[in-house]
Amino acid sequence: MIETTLTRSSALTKNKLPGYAMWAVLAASIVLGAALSALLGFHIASFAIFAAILFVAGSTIVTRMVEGSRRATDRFATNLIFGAFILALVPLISVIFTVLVRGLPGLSPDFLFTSMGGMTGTVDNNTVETGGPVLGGAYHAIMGTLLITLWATIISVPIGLLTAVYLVEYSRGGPLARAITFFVDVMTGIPSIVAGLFAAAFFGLLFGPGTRTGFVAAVALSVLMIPVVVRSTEEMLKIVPNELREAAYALGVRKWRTILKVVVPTAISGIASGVTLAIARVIGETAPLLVTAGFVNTINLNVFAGWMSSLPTFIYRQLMSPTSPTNTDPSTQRAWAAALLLIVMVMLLNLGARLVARIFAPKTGR
Amino acid sequence: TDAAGTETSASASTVSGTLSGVGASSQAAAMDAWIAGFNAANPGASIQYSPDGSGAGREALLAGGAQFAGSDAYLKDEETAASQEVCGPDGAFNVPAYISPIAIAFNLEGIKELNLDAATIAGIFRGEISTWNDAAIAGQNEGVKLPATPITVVHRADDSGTTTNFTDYLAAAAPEVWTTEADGEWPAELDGQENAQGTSGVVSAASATEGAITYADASAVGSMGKVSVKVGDEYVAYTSEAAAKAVEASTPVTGEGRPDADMAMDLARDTTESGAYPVVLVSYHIYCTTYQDQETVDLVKAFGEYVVSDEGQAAASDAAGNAPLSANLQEQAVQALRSIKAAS
Amino acid sequence: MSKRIDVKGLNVFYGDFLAVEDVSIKMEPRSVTAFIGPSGCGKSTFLRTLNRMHEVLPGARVEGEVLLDGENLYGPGVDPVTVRSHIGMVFQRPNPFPTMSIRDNVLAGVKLNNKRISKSDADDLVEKSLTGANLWKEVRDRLDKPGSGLSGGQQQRLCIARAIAVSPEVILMDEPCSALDPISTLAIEDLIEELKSDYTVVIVTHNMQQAARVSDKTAFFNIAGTGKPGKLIEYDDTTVIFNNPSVKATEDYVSGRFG
Amino acid sequence: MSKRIDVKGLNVFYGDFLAVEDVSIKMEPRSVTAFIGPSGCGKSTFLRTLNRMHEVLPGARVEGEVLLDGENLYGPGVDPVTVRSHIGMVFQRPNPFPTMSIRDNVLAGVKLNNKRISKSDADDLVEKSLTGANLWKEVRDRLDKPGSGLSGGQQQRLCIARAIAVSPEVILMDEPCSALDPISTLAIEDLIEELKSDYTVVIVTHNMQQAARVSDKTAFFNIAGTGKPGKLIEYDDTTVIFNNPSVKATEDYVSGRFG
Amino acid sequence: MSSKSIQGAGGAGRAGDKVFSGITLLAGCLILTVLFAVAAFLLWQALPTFTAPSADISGGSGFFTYIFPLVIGTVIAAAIALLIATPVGIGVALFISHYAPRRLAQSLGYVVDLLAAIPSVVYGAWGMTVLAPALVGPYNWLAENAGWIPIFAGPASQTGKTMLTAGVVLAVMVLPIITSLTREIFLQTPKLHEEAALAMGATRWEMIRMAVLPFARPGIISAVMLGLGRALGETMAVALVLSSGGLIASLIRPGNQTIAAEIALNFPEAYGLRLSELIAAGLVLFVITLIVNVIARWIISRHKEFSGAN
Ligand SMILES: Nc1ncnc2c1ncn2[C@@H]1O[C@H](COP(=O)(O)OP(=O)(O)OP(=O)(O)O)[C@@H](O)[C@H]1O
Ligand SMILES: Nc1ncnc2c1ncn2[C@@H]1O[C@H](COP(=O)(O)OP(=O)(O)OP(=O)(O)O)[C@@H](O)[C@H]1O
Ligand SMILES: [Mg+2]
Ligand SMILES: [Mg+2]
Ligand SMILES: O=P([O-])([O-])[O-]
Repeated sequence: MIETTLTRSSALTKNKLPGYAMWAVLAASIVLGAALSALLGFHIASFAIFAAILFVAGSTIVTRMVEGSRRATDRFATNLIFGAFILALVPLISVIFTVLVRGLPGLSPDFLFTSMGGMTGTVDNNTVETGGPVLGGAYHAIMGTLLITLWATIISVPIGLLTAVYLVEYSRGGPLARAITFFVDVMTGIPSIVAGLFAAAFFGLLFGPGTRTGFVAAVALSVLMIPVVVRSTEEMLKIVPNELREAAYALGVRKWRTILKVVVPTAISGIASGVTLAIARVIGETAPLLVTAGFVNTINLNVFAGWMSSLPTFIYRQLMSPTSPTNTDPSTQRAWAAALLLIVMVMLLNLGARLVARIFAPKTGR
Repeated sequence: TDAAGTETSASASTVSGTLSGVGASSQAAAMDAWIAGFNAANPGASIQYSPDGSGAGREALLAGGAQFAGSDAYLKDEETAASQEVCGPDGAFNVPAYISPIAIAFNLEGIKELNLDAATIAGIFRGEISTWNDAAIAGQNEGVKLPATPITVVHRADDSGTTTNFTDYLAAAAPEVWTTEADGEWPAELDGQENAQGTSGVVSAASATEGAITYADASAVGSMGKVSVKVGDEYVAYTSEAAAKAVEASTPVTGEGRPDADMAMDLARDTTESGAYPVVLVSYHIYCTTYQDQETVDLVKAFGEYVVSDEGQAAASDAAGNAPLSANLQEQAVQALRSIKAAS
Repeated sequence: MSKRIDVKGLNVFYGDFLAVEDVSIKMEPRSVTAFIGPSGCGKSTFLRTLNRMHEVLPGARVEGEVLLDGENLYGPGVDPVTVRSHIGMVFQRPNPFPTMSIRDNVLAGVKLNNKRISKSDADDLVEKSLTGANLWKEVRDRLDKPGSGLSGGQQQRLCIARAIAVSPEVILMDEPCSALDPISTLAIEDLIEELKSDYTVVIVTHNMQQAARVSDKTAFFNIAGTGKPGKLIEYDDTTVIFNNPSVKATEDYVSGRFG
Repeated sequence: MSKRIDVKGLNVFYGDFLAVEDVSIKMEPRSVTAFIGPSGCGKSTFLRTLNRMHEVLPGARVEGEVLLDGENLYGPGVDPVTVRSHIGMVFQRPNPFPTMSIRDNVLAGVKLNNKRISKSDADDLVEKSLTGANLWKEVRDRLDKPGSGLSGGQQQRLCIARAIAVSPEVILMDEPCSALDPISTLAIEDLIEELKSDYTVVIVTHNMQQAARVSDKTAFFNIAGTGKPGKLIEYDDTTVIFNNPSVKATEDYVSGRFG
Repeated sequence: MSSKSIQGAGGAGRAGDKVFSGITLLAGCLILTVLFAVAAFLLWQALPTFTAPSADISGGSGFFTYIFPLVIGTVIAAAIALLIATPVGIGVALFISHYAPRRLAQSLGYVVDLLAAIPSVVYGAWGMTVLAPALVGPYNWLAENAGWIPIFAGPASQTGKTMLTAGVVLAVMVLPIITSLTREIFLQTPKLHEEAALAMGATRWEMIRMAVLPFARPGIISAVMLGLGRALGETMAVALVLSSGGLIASLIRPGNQTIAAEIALNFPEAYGLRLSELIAAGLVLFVITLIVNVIARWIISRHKEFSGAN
C-alpha cells in the first residue's frame, strides 16, 4: 500500500514532455514532409498533407512514449480538432478570398446606385475595347433583394413565432404538435426550386397564369424560411426557465400576457439570431426567384406588380447569360461584386441582430 | 425595309404599356439591346424579358403567362393548335428574330483553325475519335502539327436550343455516324463525357482544359480555335454572312392549322451551297395572331417590327455578336407582324 | 386582507398518479403555517393546489375543495388567474424577471396585466412593497438596475416584494430559504414574522429549526413509499409538533431519527 | 491512502479580481474539515483550488502553494489531470452523467485509467464503491438503469460512489446536502463519518448544525464587503469554533447574530 | 369585499387567452396546410408521368428506370458531403466551444455563421472556377495510384468537375450549418457534467467524450439532418460543378447526377410530359427527405431514456 502511494504521488510531476517538444516534432514533420513531397514532385498541397499527417502521428507517438496512452489520445484528439478547424478554413478562406478578389474591383458607388437599365452588350464591348470602367449596377437587384426578403420576413416571422409558441406553450405534446414538429423538419428539406414552383403555381391559380411579382417570390421564400424560424424559436423558447412562467402565473398574470411579456422578451435575443439565420438561409436563394419574380434590368420598387430582380438572380444571369456574350468580363465582374455585396448585406444583418440581442438580452447586472 | 423602319418609329411614339416575354436564353443579350433601343424610342412603353429557356417561354405563352415567347425551336403543330386557346382562332406564329452561327471550338495550344467534315465532327463528339492526331483529323489538316492529346468533349449539361441545332446538323449531315435524333438533351448513351451548364459554362470549361472541344454560340467562344466545316467540297468558317446564307436556303415549315403569318423554317443542314455555314441557330419570337386589346396589339407590333428592322438587327449584332436577318426575311417578318389584330 | 383557508378532502393527481391523498386542513388568517416532511411526500404539490398553480402542469388535476373564506377555489366559474392574484407565491429559487429592472419586477403583477397606474402611484407601490419586503434601504438608489444583479437573498426578498405588490390575501412559500446563506435566511425569517400581521402565510421548509422558529402551526406530511400517495399525518401547534407529537412518525422525523 | 493538505499563502483570482486572499491552512489526514462562512466569501472558490478545478474557468488563476503531503500541486510540471485523480470532488447539485447507467457512472473515472478492467473486477469495484456510499442496497437490482432516474439524495450518493471508486486520497465536497431533504442529508452525514477513516475530507456547508455534527475542525471564512476578497478568519477544532471562538465575527456568525 | 371575490371578473381576460392560443394554433395549422398544399401540388403536377406509357418517359423505359440513377446520385452526393462535413463540422464546433480562446471563439463563430449565408451560386461558381481545376492533379494521381479502388477508377476527369468535387462543394456548404448548430449545443452542455468529468481526473478529450458528446447527440443528429436537407436539395451548386451523366461507381470521372440539379438543368426547356417528369423527380426528392427525417427521429427517440433530458 505504501509503495503504491509513493509511486502515485511521484506521478504528480513525472513524465511530462518539455514545452519545446511539440515544436521539435513540428519542425521535424515539416522537414520530412518537404522531403517526402519532393520525392513525388514538390507541391504545396502534398507538402501540407504530409507534414500534417507526420505531425499528428509523431506528436501522438512521442506523447505516448513519454506521457502515456491517455495523454496521447488527448493530444491526438486535440490535433484532429485543430486539424479539422484548419481544414475547414482552407475552402472557406478560398471562397471568401475569391469573392473579395473578384468582387472588390466591381464595387463602386455607381454599382450601388445605378441599375442595368439601358445596359447592352454594346456598352460592355466598348468598355472592354476602351478599357473604361464597367458601367451599370445592381441597384435594382439590391432593392429587389431587400424588398423580397423584407416581405418574406414579414410573412414568416409571425407565422413561425406563433407556431413555435403553440408548440412550446400550448400543445402539451399532443398528436397535432408532433405532426407539426415532424412536418416542419420535413419542410426544411423541401428543395428550394420546388418551393418556387409551388408559389408560382399557387399565384397562377389565384391571379391568372404567369403572375410574377416580388410578393410571389416572398411567399416562395417564406416556405423555406418558416421552418427555420419555427425550429430556432422553438429551441429558444424551450430554454426560457419554467420558473419565470410560474412566477408570472403566481402573480395572477394571464398566460398569453406571460408569453408576450415575459417568455418572448427573455428569449428575444435568441429569436433574433434565429431569424437572422433564417434570412441568411433564403437571401441567397436563386432557383425559386427565377420562377417567381421574373427578371428585369430596370428598377421596380413595387412588390405587388411587375417583375423584380434580386442579387442572386442578378449574379446568376450575369454569369450564365452575360450582357455581352463576346466580352464576358464586365458581366463576371458585376456578378462577383454582387456576390460580395450580398455577403456584406448578410454581415450587416448579423451585426444588426447582435445589436438587437445586446439591447434586449436579459440583464445580468454587475 | 426602309418603309418598315420609318413606319415603326412613326407609330412607336404613341405606344404604351408593358409587354412581358419569356424564353430562350440565347437571345438574352440581343434582347437587352432590343429593349434598350426600343425604350429609347418609346419612353412610354416597357418591355420585360425573362430568359428562362425556350420551353419555359412556349409554356408561358400557351398558358397566357407571357405576351410573347422567345424560342430556339418553332411551335410544333400540336402546340400551334393548343395556342388557339389564348391566341385567338388562328393561334400563335413564329417570327425569326435572332440568327447565330454555332461555333465548334477547341482548345489546342497554337492551333486556331481546323478543317473537319461532318462525319469527323460527329465521330469526335461520339468519342469514336479520341485523340487529336487521329488520322481522320490529320487527313483533313495537312500541314497542321496535331498533338497526341486526348480529346475531351464538353457538351451542354442543360437542355438547350444550341444542342438541338448542333445535333440536328450532325444527324442531317452525317447520318451514318450520328445515329441519334436531334434533341435538346445530349444523347444519354454518350455517357461519361464532360459537360457544363450554359454557354458560358461550356466555354469556360473548354478554355480551361487542354484538348477540349465544344460547341457554343459563336459570339461566346472568344479566342478559342474554331472548326471550319465541310460544305460541299469546301471548308467554310463561320461568319455572319455564311450563317445567313444557310438560313436563306432553308425550307418553310408547312402544317395543318399553322397561321398564314407563320415563318417557321427547317434549316437545310446538309446544304452544299457554296459559302453557307449550316451549323446555325435560328431563334424565333412567337406572337399571338390576336390580342385582347388594341393597345397591346400596337405595342406588340411596334416592338416586333423594331426587332426585325435594320436598326434592331444592327443593335443586336453589335451587342450580342449574332448575324443579322437578311433583307428578305425582314420584309416577310414585317408583313407577318402586321397581321396581328385585336379581338373584337 | 388576510383570509382563512379551509381544505376539505383534497386528492391531488399527476395524470393517473395520486400524489397527495385526502388532505383536510384549516389555516387561520394572520398566522404562519409550516409544512414539513421528507422529500417527495407532496408538500410542494399540495402547496401549489392552494392557488391553483398545480394545474399549470400538463395532466395535473385535483379532487375536493379548497375554501378561501368559504368560497371554493375550484368551484365552477372560478378563474384560476383571479385566484392567483389573491394568493401569492414565492418559490424555492429566487426568480426575478431577468429582462426587467428592480422597479419593474415589483410592478410586474400590475404592469403585466396592463393595468394603468400613474407614475406617483407606482412609485408609492414600489416603495411600500420593497419596504414590506425589508429591501427598500438596500436598493432604493438602484431601482433601475436589473433585478438579477442582486445577491441571492436580496433576489428572494425582491420576489416577496413582487408578490405583496399585488396585495394578496395569502402568501405561499415553497422552501424560500433553501438556496440562501444563513444571513439572508435570517432576514427572510424576520420578514415572515412581519408579514404574518397582514397575511395568511404558508411555508414549506426542510429546515426543522426554521419551522420551529417562524410558524404558529405545523403540518407533517409523510409517504409510505415510492409510488404511494403522500398524506397529512399530523397537524397541530408548532410547539406540540416539535415537543409532544401524538404520532410516532412525526416524533421520529422531527428528532431526526427517521428512516 | 489519506494525505495531509498544507496551504501556504494562497491568493485566488478571477481575472483581475482577487476573490480569496492569503489563506494558509493545514488539513490533517483522516479527518473532516468544514468550511463555513457567509455567501460569496470564497468557500467554493478556495475549495476548488485544492484540486485545481479552479483553473477550469477562463481567466482564473492562483498564487501561492498547496502541498499534498509536501508536494506542491501548483509546482512546475504538475499535471492538473493527475492532481484531480488524487483529489476527488462532490458538487452542490448531484451531477451523475445522464447518458450513463448507474454502473457506468460508478466506473466512469476508473475506466479512464484502466480501460481493460475485467468484468468481475468491475463488478467488485461497483459493489464496493456503492456500498461505501451507502447506496448498494437501494440500487443493486437496477444497476443498468440511468443514474438520472434516482432521487436527489441517491444521486448525490452515486456521485460520492463515483468519486471514491478511483480511490482518491482526498475528497472535497461543496455543500453536498444543500439540495437534499433531511433523510438524505442524514444518510450523507453518516457516510462522511465513515469516509473519514480512509480519506481526508473537506466539506463546505451552510448548515452550522451539520458542520458541528460531522467535522473535526472548522474554518470560518468572511468577507468585508462586495468586491473585497474573502479571508480565512479563524480555523480551529470544531468544538472551539462553535463554543469558544477567539474572533468576535466567528462568534456572531455561528450564533446567527451576524450582520 | 365583493371586489375582492375570486368569482367572476376577467371574462375579457379569458377571451384574450382563447384568442391568442387560437391564433397560435392557426399558425401551426397553416404550416401543415402549406406543406400539404406543396405535396398536393407536386402530386397533381407529377400525375401525367405516372399514367404515361413508359416508352414516353425520358430514357424510354419508364419512370423508375429514369429516376433510379438520380436517386442514387443524390444519395452519393449527400453522403460524400456529410462524410466530410460531419466530422470536420463537429471538430470545428468543438474547437470553437472548447478549445479556442474565448475572444477568438466568438469572432470565429460569427465568421462561420456568415458562411452559411453565401449564396449557392457563389459556391457553385467557386467550385467551378477554383476548386475543380485545382483537383485535376490529385484526381489524376488517384486514378494512377488508387485506380483499383472502384471509386477512384480512371481515367480521371480533365476538368475536375466530378461527383467528388460536387460532394466537396456541398460539404463546404453544409459545414457552416452543422458547425453553427452543434457549436450552440456544445456550449449548452451543463457545466455540472463537464466539471464532474474534469474533477474525476479526465483529460479534456475524455471530458468531451464523457459529458459533451453524449449530451449533444440528439442535437448533432438534428444538425446533420439539417445539413443533409441542404445537401439533398441543393440545385445551383451541383448544376454548376458536376459534369453529369449516367450512374458510375468512379467518383473522379464525369457521371452521376442529382435530382435537384437534373430539375434545374432541364426545367427551362421542359414542357408537357417532360415538365411533369421533372416535378415527379421533385416529388421523389421530397419523399426522400421525409424518409430521412423519419429515420432521424427514430434514432433520436431510441435513446430517449439516456438522453439527459431530465
Ligand atoms: N410534474 C410532475 N409530474 C409527475 N409527478 C410529479 C411531478 N412533480 C412531482 N411529482 C411527484 O409527486 C410526488 C410529490 O412531489 P413533491 O415535489 O410535491 O414533493 P415534496 O414534498 O415537495 O418534495 P421535496 O421536499 O423534494 O420538494 C413525488 O412522488 C413526485 O415524484
Ligand atoms: N466564475 C466566476 N467569475 C468571477 N467571479 C466569480 C466567479 N465565481 C465566483 N466569483 C466571485 O468570487 C467570490 C467568491 O465566490 P464563491 O462562489 O467562492 O463564494 P461561496 O463562499 O462559495 O458562496 P456560496 O455560499 O454562495 O456558495 C464572489 O465574490 C463571487 O462573486
Ligand atoms: Mg418540494
Ligand atoms: Mg459556494
Ligand atoms: O440558348 P440555349 O438554350 O442554348 O441556352
